[in-house]
Amino acid sequence: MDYLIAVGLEVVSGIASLVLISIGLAVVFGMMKVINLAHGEFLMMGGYATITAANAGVNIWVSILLIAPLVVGLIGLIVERFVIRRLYGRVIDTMLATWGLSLLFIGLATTVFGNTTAGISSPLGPVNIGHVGVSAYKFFIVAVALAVIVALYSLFKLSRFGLVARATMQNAAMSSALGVEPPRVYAATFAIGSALAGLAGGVLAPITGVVPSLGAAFVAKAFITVIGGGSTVLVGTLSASGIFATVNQLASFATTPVIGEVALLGSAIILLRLLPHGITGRFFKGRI
Amino acid sequence: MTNPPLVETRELSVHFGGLKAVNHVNFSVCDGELRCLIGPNGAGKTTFFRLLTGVHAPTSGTVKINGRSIAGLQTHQIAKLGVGIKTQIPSLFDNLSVHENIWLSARRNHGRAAANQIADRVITEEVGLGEYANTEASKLSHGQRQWVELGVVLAQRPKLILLDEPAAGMTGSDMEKTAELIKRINRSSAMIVVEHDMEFIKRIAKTVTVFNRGEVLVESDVDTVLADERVREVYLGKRMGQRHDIGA
Amino acid sequence: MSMNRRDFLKTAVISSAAIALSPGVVGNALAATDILVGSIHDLSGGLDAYGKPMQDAMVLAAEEINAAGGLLGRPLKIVTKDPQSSMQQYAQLAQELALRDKVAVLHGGITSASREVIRPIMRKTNTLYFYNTQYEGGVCDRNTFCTGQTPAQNLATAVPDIMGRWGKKIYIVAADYNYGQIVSQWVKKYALENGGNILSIDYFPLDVTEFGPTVQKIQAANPDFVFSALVGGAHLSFYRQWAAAGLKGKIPMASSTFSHGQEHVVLNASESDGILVSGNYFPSIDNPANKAFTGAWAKRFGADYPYITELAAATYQGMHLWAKGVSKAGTLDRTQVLEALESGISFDGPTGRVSIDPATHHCTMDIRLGEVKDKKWSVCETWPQRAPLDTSSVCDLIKSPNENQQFVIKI
Amino acid sequence: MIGSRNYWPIAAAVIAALSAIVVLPAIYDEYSLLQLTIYAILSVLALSLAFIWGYGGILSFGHAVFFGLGAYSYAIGAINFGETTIALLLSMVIPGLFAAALGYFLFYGRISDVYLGAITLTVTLIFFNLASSTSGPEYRVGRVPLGGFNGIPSIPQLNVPGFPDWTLSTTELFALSVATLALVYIGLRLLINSDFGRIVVAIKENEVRAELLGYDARKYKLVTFVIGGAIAGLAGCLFANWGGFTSPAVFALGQSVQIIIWVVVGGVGTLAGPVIGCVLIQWLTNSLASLNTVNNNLIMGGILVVVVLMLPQGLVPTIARLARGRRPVQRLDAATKGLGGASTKSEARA
Repeated sequence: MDYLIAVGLEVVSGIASLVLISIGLAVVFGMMKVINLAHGEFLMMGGYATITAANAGVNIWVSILLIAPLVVGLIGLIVERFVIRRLYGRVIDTMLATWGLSLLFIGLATTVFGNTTAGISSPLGPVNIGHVGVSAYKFFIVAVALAVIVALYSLFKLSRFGLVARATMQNAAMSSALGVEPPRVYAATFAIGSALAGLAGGVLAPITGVVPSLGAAFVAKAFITVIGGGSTVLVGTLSASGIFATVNQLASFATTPVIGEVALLGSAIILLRLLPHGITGRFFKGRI
Repeated sequence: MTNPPLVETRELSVHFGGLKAVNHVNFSVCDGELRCLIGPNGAGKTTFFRLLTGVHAPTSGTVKINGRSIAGLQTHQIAKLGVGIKTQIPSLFDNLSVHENIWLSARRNHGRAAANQIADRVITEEVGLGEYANTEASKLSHGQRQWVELGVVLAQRPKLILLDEPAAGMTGSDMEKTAELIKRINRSSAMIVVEHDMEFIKRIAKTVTVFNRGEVLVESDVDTVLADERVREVYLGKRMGQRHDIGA
Repeated sequence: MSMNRRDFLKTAVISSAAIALSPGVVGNALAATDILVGSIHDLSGGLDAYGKPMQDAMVLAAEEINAAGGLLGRPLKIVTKDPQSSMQQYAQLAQELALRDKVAVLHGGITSASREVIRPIMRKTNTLYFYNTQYEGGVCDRNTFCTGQTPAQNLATAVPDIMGRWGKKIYIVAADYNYGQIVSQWVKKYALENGGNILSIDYFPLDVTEFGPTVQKIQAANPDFVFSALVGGAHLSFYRQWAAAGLKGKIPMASSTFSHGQEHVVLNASESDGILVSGNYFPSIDNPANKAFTGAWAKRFGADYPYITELAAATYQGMHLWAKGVSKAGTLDRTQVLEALESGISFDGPTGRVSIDPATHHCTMDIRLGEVKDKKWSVCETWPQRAPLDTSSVCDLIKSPNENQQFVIKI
Repeated sequence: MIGSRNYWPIAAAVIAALSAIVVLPAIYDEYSLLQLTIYAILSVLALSLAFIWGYGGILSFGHAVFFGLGAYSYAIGAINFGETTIALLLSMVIPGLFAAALGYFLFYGRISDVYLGAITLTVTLIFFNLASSTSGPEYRVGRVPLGGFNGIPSIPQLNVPGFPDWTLSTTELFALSVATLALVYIGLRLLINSDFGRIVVAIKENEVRAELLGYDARKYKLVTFVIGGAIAGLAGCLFANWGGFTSPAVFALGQSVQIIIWVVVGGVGTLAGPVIGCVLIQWLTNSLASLNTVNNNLIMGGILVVVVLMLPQGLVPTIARLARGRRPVQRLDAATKGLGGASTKSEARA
């Protein structure tokens, strides 16, 4: 019984991790139809931001929840200004350019931080469920994922910025006629997506450790989750994460992590064949 | 017995959620006919057109072309039944030349031996774009692009041609030329033309089917239809009241 | 027509330019007196935590030899290549070192995959090859010398010793590749021979970072200790997640790989304290050669150097063994150096005495059990002069000198 | 633009290949020949993607799957059979069959655009994962252990069909690789110039229109995909010959990315471009390996970003445009050439 609860917790925290990993990409793709293949490296940089800050004596929670998203959000702004903005509407070119950025960031991180795995240990100790020990940090991950979803929902559905953003994504000409500056909205949205990636990197840093090549492990999963989720950012990401992470974790328990990984990928292919435009339908810009 | 109609729909309906975009439509067109579909915005004519071309699948009812049901057929299979389709916004191979555009059409339907000859004839004689034969399609004016697409459809030598708003965005002499072209094409193919523009309809139409709220309101020759009170009512009334075109 | 000809010219010019450009752009302007030594280790990409100390060991050894007057009166010059953890680059660079630079010997390769790429190229080009990494054993090739420890050498003594400390129920987690598979089988063999019991063996691809389900599975199995043959940066997460789940103090852990990738440097003390590692080298080994070695290392690369790994020590010894072979042969001629090396050459290095076993071209060496505390290693056991028993069970180069393969040893 | 119907590029390819095969072994040492061989082999791989992406409009993020399948098929066949002719055929047939199955799944499921990208990417990750987890002794095909992460070493060299003992020397492998490159280039050029090729390009231009004309786009895309897959498999076979090994790295995402980079840098929609892109990038990667100062990823990433931003068409089309003096009529000129007819009138008009 204790074991079953522990298994359940692994599944839930697996879903939460996948949501965190994917949500930044989902926001950028869902709102702007930009696929940022440097997303994984944004996570990686979030991880390094957290570790660097924590090692410099900043409180660990501040490093994870504040510094990582801020730093990566800023990097996102710069990337948007100098690369993404020049390529709006050219999906493939954007993918290629961000792929280039991804290599570039890996190279930069290697030059600055070296290739040895950097890490900080998990700031929360274990908790016992019956006789089974689990990391309390897993609860923290679930909490952060929930908080991110609530925050995004409020931001895009309830705030004025959200309204302006959704309107701009759906019809830039119209909203610019209403006095909005679309470039600013794009920049802000991209920065939010980047900050979310940074946050995910910060949150994951204590459990996975950080290497410059860390992003590669995540970007494919995030990409598949976002595409599998379909047009609606929050519902899509949540439902795709739910399916994929459950399949992955249960298969990992039953067999090996490789089979778990393959099961995840296989379920993604089947899902896309059955629902060619993802769980929530074909992508239109600006649906949250 | 006469031949079966070229196009025939029976009790054709398509519903989008609660909206009955096309509702129990019985409709037929025979060889050599030129039929215009009109109706106010949202009347369902474009949706109906898409049912005929297989873009939408009907909720119920059947579409038969040449006596054969098109249920489950892919677009290219419908084309092979002898149907030429021209969509509302000109759909061309933009980076290919006019000749290549039309050649591709002739090649598919008449084999490689005849393709060049047919393409040449269509370009110079039928659509009159001889001097642009080697120009890239993307470099032409809007009207010219419409004619190229007509040429593409013509080169198929189809039994039936479906045209969706062929005169959209045209004025004056361009429209004149298009109307002439359509009449000429009609000598060899039956046609169904969806059109908004009453002026244009008057130039080309013989029989007109009027759609309203997804159903056939009137079907008669053009003068009778234009004189019909109900048609005036839905046209004028709807024009003002309703702004969304559901089908398009 | 002119357009056509231009097209033709364009294609022709581009093709010829491509042909002319590609090779030989970088010429070699080296003094004829230098003896070139090839060094090919991953200095970037996922394995550079392993590769960098090995490369530094090459440099240190060469500088020492040069300071002592060089070899045959000529200075050594290291030609360094970074294959960036790509097998294709390994092949290309090994070809370059052998055919273009015509190095006298090549040291390098970290994974068995890279060794199996390099080895045939070296044999084909008659270039002497030293592989200085702990690996799964079985390579039998007269042109190749393996100076790292192999599983039987290391685990035959370590596994029973660890079982004596902690108990007989073992849970094995290992990297999912050749090395991990074979090491696990050796652990199993020695455990069973000593009355032990293997609860499970779980393999993990080298890029896995999520060990949540595994940690739970191990808890459910409740072993006396966990034996880890995990490898690389990604697997570091295992130790971290293990500690985070509160198992660090509950279930002890032993390993044959921990520390080679500087794991204990990255982990903090509470995550790594008490882990036992069976190996050949720890910087705290108390012998004069090691004191000199660690002193020289600190002087050359700084006192704050993260960690001198076992692979670095093996590389350093590999260089010196080769140098002794050359000195003894009095020439760089491959056959004569081979014969000299097979004559029972040994070197008293930082790990103690290492001697080349002529039959297998592997080394007899000391094996130790180390324990980490506060990121420092103490040696708790030493088993002197262990022979490479696994490889010698399948390979005898004295009888069949033309052997050229990696045997899969029946365990 | 539909390919030109003139045959000068083909003649040039034949002459370049023949002279390379005759002259280069005489003037270069063995190492340089091996280098040239790998450039030629990877260029074949570049051509296969250049064809399906640049002409078929299918951007696969997992093109390396076919390359890897080719390498593994050859390795397994060659070690099992001893004689390599069947293995050589297998290296094209198996990737071709797999391309047919995957292509059927994709195109007949009407999957396109980023969804196609997502699925091909997923497929290559699955192959990578599966191939990496075959290190156990139970994973073997015939008498070949798959070797997991380490892959398959000691793959036999190709032999002349029917003569198992006549294995290819370095020079012969070089000649074979260059000849293959030339033949693949010529074959693809002829194919693009054929009616089939024109239809494939038309479908890339406007799939809906092509379907409305009665072309079954799915079928043409499928055939294109299979041809590309088989050529990539052949490149994989040669690659396994060149290095004598194959490992799961051939399925890695990085390998697929690399192919895309070659094509982007050289120019999508050309055949010569990707070959040049491939040689340039490979040469650069190699040179960087000896430098040890600048990080390779930094340079590669920088190049890709700069090319996408500054030379969105890639090197070859850009250079070609510059060489033609950037006159706007030249696009028309190219259009004219595409039909093999001349129309000076339309030039003057536009």
